[in-house]
Amino acid sequence: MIHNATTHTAELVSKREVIPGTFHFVLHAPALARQSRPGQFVMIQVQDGTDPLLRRPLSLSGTCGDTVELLFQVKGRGTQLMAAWEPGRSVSLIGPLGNSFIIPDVIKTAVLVAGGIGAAPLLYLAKILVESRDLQREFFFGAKTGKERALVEGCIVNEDFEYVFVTEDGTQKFQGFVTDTLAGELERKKINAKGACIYSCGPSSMLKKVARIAAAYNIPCQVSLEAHMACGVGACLGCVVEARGGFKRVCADGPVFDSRALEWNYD
Amino acid sequence: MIHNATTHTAELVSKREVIPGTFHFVLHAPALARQSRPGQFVMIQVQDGTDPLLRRPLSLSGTCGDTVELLFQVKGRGTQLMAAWEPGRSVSLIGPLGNSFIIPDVIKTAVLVAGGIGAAPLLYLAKILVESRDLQREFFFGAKTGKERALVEGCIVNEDFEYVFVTEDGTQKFQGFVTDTLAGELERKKINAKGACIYSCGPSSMLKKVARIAAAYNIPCQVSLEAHMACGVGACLGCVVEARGGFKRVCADGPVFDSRALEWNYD
Amino acid sequence: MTDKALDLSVTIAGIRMKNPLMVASGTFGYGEAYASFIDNNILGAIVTKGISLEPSQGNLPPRIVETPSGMLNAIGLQNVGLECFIKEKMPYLRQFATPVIVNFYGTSIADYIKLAERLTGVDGIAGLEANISCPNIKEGGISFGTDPAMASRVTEGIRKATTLPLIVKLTPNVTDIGAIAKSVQDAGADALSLINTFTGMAVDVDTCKPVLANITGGLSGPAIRPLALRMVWETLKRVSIPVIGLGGIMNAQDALQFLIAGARAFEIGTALFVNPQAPYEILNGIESYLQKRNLSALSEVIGTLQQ
Amino acid sequence: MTDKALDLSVTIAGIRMKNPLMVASGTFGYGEAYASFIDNNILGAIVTKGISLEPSQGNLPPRIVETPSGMLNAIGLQNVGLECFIKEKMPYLRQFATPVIVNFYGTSIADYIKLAERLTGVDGIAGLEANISCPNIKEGGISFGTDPAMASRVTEGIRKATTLPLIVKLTPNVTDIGAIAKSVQDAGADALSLINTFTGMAVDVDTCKPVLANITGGLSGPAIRPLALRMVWETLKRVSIPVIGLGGIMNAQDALQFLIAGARAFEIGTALFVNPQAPYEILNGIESYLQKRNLSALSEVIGTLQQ
Ligand SMILES: Cc1cc2nc3c(=O)[nH]c(=O)nc-3n(C[C@H](O)[C@H](O)[C@H](O)COP(=O)(O)OP(=O)(O)OC[C@H]3O[C@@H](n4cnc5c(N)ncnc54)[C@H](O)[C@@H]3O)c2cc1C
Ligand SMILES: Cc1cc2nc3c(=O)[nH]c(=O)nc-3n(C[C@H](O)[C@H](O)[C@H](O)COP(=O)(O)OP(=O)(O)OC[C@H]3O[C@@H](n4cnc5c(N)ncnc54)[C@H](O)[C@@H]3O)c2cc1C
Ligand SMILES: Cc1cc2nc3c(=O)[nH]c(=O)nc-3n(C[C@H](O)[C@H](O)[C@H](O)COP(=O)(O)O)c2cc1C
Ligand SMILES: Cc1cc2nc3c(=O)[nH]c(=O)nc-3n(C[C@H](O)[C@H](O)[C@H](O)COP(=O)(O)O)c2cc1C
Ligand code: FES
Ligand code: FES
Repeated sequence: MIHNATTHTAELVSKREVIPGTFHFVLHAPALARQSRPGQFVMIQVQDGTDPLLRRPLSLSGTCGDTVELLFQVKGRGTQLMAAWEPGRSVSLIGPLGNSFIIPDVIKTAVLVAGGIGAAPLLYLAKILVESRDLQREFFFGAKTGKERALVEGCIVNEDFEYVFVTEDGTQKFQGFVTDTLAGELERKKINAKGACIYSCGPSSMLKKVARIAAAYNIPCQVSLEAHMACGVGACLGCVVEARGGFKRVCADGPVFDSRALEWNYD
Repeated sequence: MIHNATTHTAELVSKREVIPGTFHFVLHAPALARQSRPGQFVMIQVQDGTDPLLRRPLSLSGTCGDTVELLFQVKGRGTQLMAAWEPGRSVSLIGPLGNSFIIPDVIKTAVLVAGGIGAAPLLYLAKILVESRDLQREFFFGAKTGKERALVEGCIVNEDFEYVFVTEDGTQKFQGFVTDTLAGELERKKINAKGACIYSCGPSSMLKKVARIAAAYNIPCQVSLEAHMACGVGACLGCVVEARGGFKRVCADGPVFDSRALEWNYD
Repeated sequence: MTDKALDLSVTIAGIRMKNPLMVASGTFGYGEAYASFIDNNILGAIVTKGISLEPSQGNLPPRIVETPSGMLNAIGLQNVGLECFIKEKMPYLRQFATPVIVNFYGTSIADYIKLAERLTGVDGIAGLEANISCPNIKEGGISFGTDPAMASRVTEGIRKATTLPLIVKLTPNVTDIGAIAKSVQDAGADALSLINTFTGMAVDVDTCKPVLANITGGLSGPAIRPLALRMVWETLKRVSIPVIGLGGIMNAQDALQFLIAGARAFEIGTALFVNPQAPYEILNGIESYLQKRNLSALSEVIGTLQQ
Repeated sequence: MTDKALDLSVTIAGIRMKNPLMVASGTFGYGEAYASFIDNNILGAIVTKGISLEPSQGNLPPRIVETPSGMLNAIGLQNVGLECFIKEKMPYLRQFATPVIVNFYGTSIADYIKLAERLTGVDGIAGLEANISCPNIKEGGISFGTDPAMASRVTEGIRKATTLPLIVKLTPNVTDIGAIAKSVQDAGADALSLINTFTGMAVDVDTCKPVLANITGGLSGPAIRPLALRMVWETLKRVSIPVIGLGGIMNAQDALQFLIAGARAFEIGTALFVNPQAPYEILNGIESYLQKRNLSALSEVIGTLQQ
C-alpha cells in the first residue's frame, strides 16, 4: 500500500490537561487534517537533537477544519517532554500513517470498546460515525478510576451513543473490566452478527478478550494495535505482530486489524 | 588545589539579548554568588537527557547579592538552546570552578584587555577593582564591529576606567586589533612594570600578542584561557594547555594563568 | 553564491551515481516505503532490504528499542525471498533513474553463490551489496565477516558467480577491520561498505527480561558515528578500492566527515526514520558546503583530511 | 516502605565493598577531584587514574570532543608516574573507608610486572585493575587486550608479581570478548572489568582536520551502554569470576541493567562529568528499586535476567 504521508510542520494551537498526566493537543496542520481518517496515526518528533532519537507514534483523536487532535498519556521521557510544550510551538509530524477503521456500507450497529487512553482513535471514529451515518451506536469505556471519565465524556454525547462506563475501582455502576460487561450487554441489547461491528482499542490483554467475545457472537471486530516503532512507514519491519499467514507491520498493514486475522497468542 | 565547587540549582531571573546572538543572564544562586571570585567559571547543563551530553563552561561576568551573571555568545547547539530559555527556568550549574585573577596588594594600574565575548570575566574583575581599590584603571576593548560596544558599555563606567574601544571595521576612533593600540597607549600613558598588571581574555591569537607586549614592557600579565572541557573540576585531564614544565589543566590550574608560565607556541 | 552547476557525481565499482547519497539496506524497504516523502530519482543509489534464497520470517517481536542517540534492531533479516523480490519488487524499482543495489545474505557460501548467480541475470540491478555479517551456519555460526579467511572465501565465491559490481558490507564487531577489508579486496570485491550495526543489548529492569525477544540486536544511529568514521578511515589506509561510509549519518556535516575522511559515497539508514526529508537536507547541505568553499565538484572534497 | 537496612554490599576478588558503585579510572583523578561534591566514604570503591612506571605527559590537546550521547577522549594516559603516585597521592586516598583500586598500564609485560610488584607493598591499596587496552610496544604495538594469547601472558605475569586482588580491564575493540575474558580468567585474574572505551574519531569539516590532535580517541558515555551491556552478558557466559560492568551508566536504571545481566558491581565514569551527584542518585535509585520489590539485599538482583 502506497500511503500519502508526508512531513508536516504543525503549530500547537491549544493544550489541555484533561486529567492529571493526560493531555489533549490541538495542532494546526491543514493538509494532514484534510487527508486523515479515523484509526490513522502520526509520528511526532519530541525534540531536536538525537536524544530521544525516535519519533513517537500517536493516534489522531479527531480532526476539525484545519486542525488535528491528539490525546495522550505521559508514559516516559518523550511524552513527558511533550507535556511541557506551550501553545505556539512548532511541531514536526509525519502522517497520516497506517490504515483506518472500515465502516461497512451495511453497518447497523457500531460497538466501540475503549480501554483507558485507547479511547483516542475511537473518539475520532465516534465523531465520523455520528456525522456520517444513522445507526445504533454503543460506546463501552473501561478505565481504572472514575476520574478517567473526562477522557471521553464531552466527546461522546449521550444522545449519540449508548454509553457504558466500567471502572476497576468500582466508582461507577459497572465495576471490573470493560470486557466483563461487554458480552452481557451485547446479549441484553440483542446485538449480533447482523450488521454489527465492534471497534476496539486498549491494552492488548483487553483486546484479546474483546476478540474472543466478538468471535463468540460472530460479530466482525476491528482492533487497533500498538507496537514499538522506528519508521512508522513500513520500512524497518520493527513493529510486527503475529498474524495468520505471518508477521504484519502494525504501522503499514495496521494499526487496525480484523481481529480474526491475528494470532492472539502474541500476548 | 581542593576547590569548593558544588552543584547548584539556580533560577534564571532575567535574560537580555545584549546584541544579536549575545545574551546576559542573571541567575539566582546565593551560595554560588557568595563564593565566587572574578575569573572563575561555571559548568552549565544545557538540557536533560544525553544530547548534548557535556556541560558548557561559562565565565561569571559578575555577581550581585544572591545572583550571578553570565554573558555568552551563541556558538553552537548548546548555547543556542540556552538562548531559548525563559526567566523562571531552573538551571543546573556546577561552580565556582577554577582559580581567579590575582590582584596584587601593590597594584597601582590595572590594564584590562578584552577581545569580544572575552569581556565576560573582565567585567566581573572590573567591578571588583572599582569597588575594592583606588587605582588607575584602563579598559581596552577590541571587537569586530561598533555594535559590540553594548557588551561592555554600561558595565564599564567612564569615570572608573580609561576606556579604549578598537574595532576591526573602523567605526570607532581606533581601527584594527586591540593589540595594535595597546603598546602605543601603554607608552603614551607611561604604564610600565611599576605596579601595573595586565588582565586579558579573548581569542588565543589576541592573548598571544598581549602576552608578547606585556613581556616587552615587563608588565605582569594574567590571561584567562578557554579549552574544550568534559569535567571542569580537574578530573579528566581533557582541557590541558602547554605550560612551562608540562601540561596544565585550564579548568583546575587555570583558567587564569600568568602569561609567562605558558608555552605560547600552542596556537 | 555561484551559478555553476555543482558536480556531485561519483562512480563506485563502475556504478555511476548522480550524487553520493545512498539509502541503506533495511531502512528503505524495497524502495516503496518513502514514496510519498522522497522522489527516488534524487537519490545516488537505492540499496534494498537484504534478501535470502528463501523468504524469511525474521525474529519474534519486540524487535526494536531506543537507546541514547541510537536504536537496537533485531529484525532478523525478514524478507520476501529471492524469487518474490525479482518478480514483485524489481518492477517497481526499475522505474527510477537511480541505480538499484541489491543487498543479500546467506548462511553458507553456497547460498551467497546461488543468490549472486540468480541476481546477475536480472534487468535493472546495478550492483550487489553482500552482507557478510551473518552467521555461517556450516562453520559453527561464526559470522563470515569476523574472520579474514572466511570473508575472503565468501567474497571469492560471489566474485566468480557474478559479473555485476560487487560491494561487500563489513561488520564493525571485529578487532581489526582493516585486515578484513584487505582480504575482501584481495578476494575480488569492487568496493566496500562499512559499517553494519554493532551488537548491543537492553534489559527491562521492571520485568528483568531482555527488551528484545532476540536478546541482542544491532545498534545504529548517531551513537555509533564516531566508531564508523574511525573504521572507514582505518580501512582506507589498507585498501585501494572505494569505500562507502555509513553509520549514524544524520545531516550534511556528518556525511562530510566521512567524505573528507575518504569515503567516496555514504549511506543513510536510521536518519530516514527520524527525518524522511534527510536526503534533501543532506544534499542541499553538501551543495552549500561546496559553494561556500568555491568548489565545483564533490571530488575536491573526498579524502581531503589533513593529518 | 521498609525500615530494614538494605544490604548493598558486594565482594569482588576478595575486596569487600559497601555497595557496588565504583568510580572509573581516569574520571575521578586520584580521588581528590570531586572532594567538594562527593564524600568518598559513600563509594563502593575508588579506581584511580591509570599509572605507569614513569610519569607520562599524554597527548597534545585538543584531547576531547563531544559526540551524540558520548564523548571521545585522547588523554593519552597522562599520569604522575608510579613513585609520585605512591608518595603524593596514596596518603590522601588512605583517609577514606573505601577500598582503593589502582589502575595501571605498561607497554611491555615487564612494565606490568614491575608496577604490580611495587604496588603490592603499598599500604592502603585494596586491589589492582590492570588496563590491558594499551599497545604492546615490544610486539608491534598491537594492544595486549585484543589477542587472547597476549592477554593471557600479561595476566600471568601480573598474577605472579602480586598477592593483591587482580582485576583485569578489557577493551571492547575485539571480535570475541568472551574468548579474551576466558583466557584472562585462566591466566589467574580474580575479576574482570569491562569495558574500556571504543576507538572512534571526529573530523572538523571546516578545517578538514581530525578534531583530536591524536586523530582517534576513546568513546565513552551513554552511546556505548548497549554495547557494554551485551559484552558483559556475553562474557558471563564464558567465565565464572566476577565481572564489573561499565560503559555509559548514567543512572540507577542503567546500573540495574548491568546488575540484572549478572555484573556484580559497576563503575561510572562519564556520568560524573555530567552530574557529580550521580553516585548519590544512583545509590538511592538502587535502594528504591530493592524496596519497591521488597528485597533486602542487592544479591537478590544480580544475575536475575530471565532469558
Ligand atoms: C499506532 C499507535 C498509536 C498510539 N496512540 C496513542 C495515543 O493516541 N495516545 C497515547 O497516549 N499513546 C498512544 N500510543 C502509545 C505511545 O506511542 C507511547 O505511549 C509513547 O510512544 C511513549 O513514549 P515515551 O517516550 O513517553 O515513553 P518511553 O517508554 O520512554 O519510550 C521509549 C520508546 O518506546 C516506545 N514506546 C513506549 N511505549 C509504547 C507504546 N505503548 N506503543 C508504542 N511505542 C511505545 C516509544 O515510542 C519510544 O520509542 C500509540 C502507539 C501506537 C503504536
Ligand atoms: C573557562 C571558560 C569560560 C568561558 N566563558 C565564556 C563566556 O563567558 N561567554 C561565552 O560566550 N563563552 C565562554 N566560553 C566558551 C563557551 O564555553 C563555548 O562557546 C560554548 O561551550 C559553546 O558551546 P555550544 O554548544 O554552543 O557550541 P558547540 O561548538 O556545539 O559545542 C560543542 C562542544 O565544544 C565545546 N566548545 C565549543 N567551543 C568552545 C570554546 N570556545 N571553549 C570551550 N569549549 C568549547 C562545548 O563546550 C561543547 O562541549 C568559555 C569557555 C571556557 C573554557
Ligand atoms: C531496521 C534496520 C534493518 C536493517 N536491515 C539490514 C539488512 O537487511 N541488511 C544489511 O546489510 N544491513 C541492514 N541494516 C543495517 C543498515 O543498513 C546500516 O548498516 C546501519 O543501520 C548503520 O547505519 P545507520 O546508523 O545510518 O542506520 C539494518 C538497519 C536497521 C536499523
Ligand atoms: C577522560 C577519560 C580518561 C580515562 N582514563 C582511563 C585510564 O586511565 N585507565 C583506564 O583503564 N580507563 C580510562 N578511561 C576509561 C573509563 O575508565 C571507562 O572505562 C570508560 O570511560 C567507559 O565508562 P563510562 O562510559 O562510564 O565513562 C578513561 C575515560 C575517560 C572518559
Ligand atoms: S515501524 Fe518501521 S515497519 Fe513499522
Ligand atoms: S575539563 Fe576535565 S580536567 Fe579540565
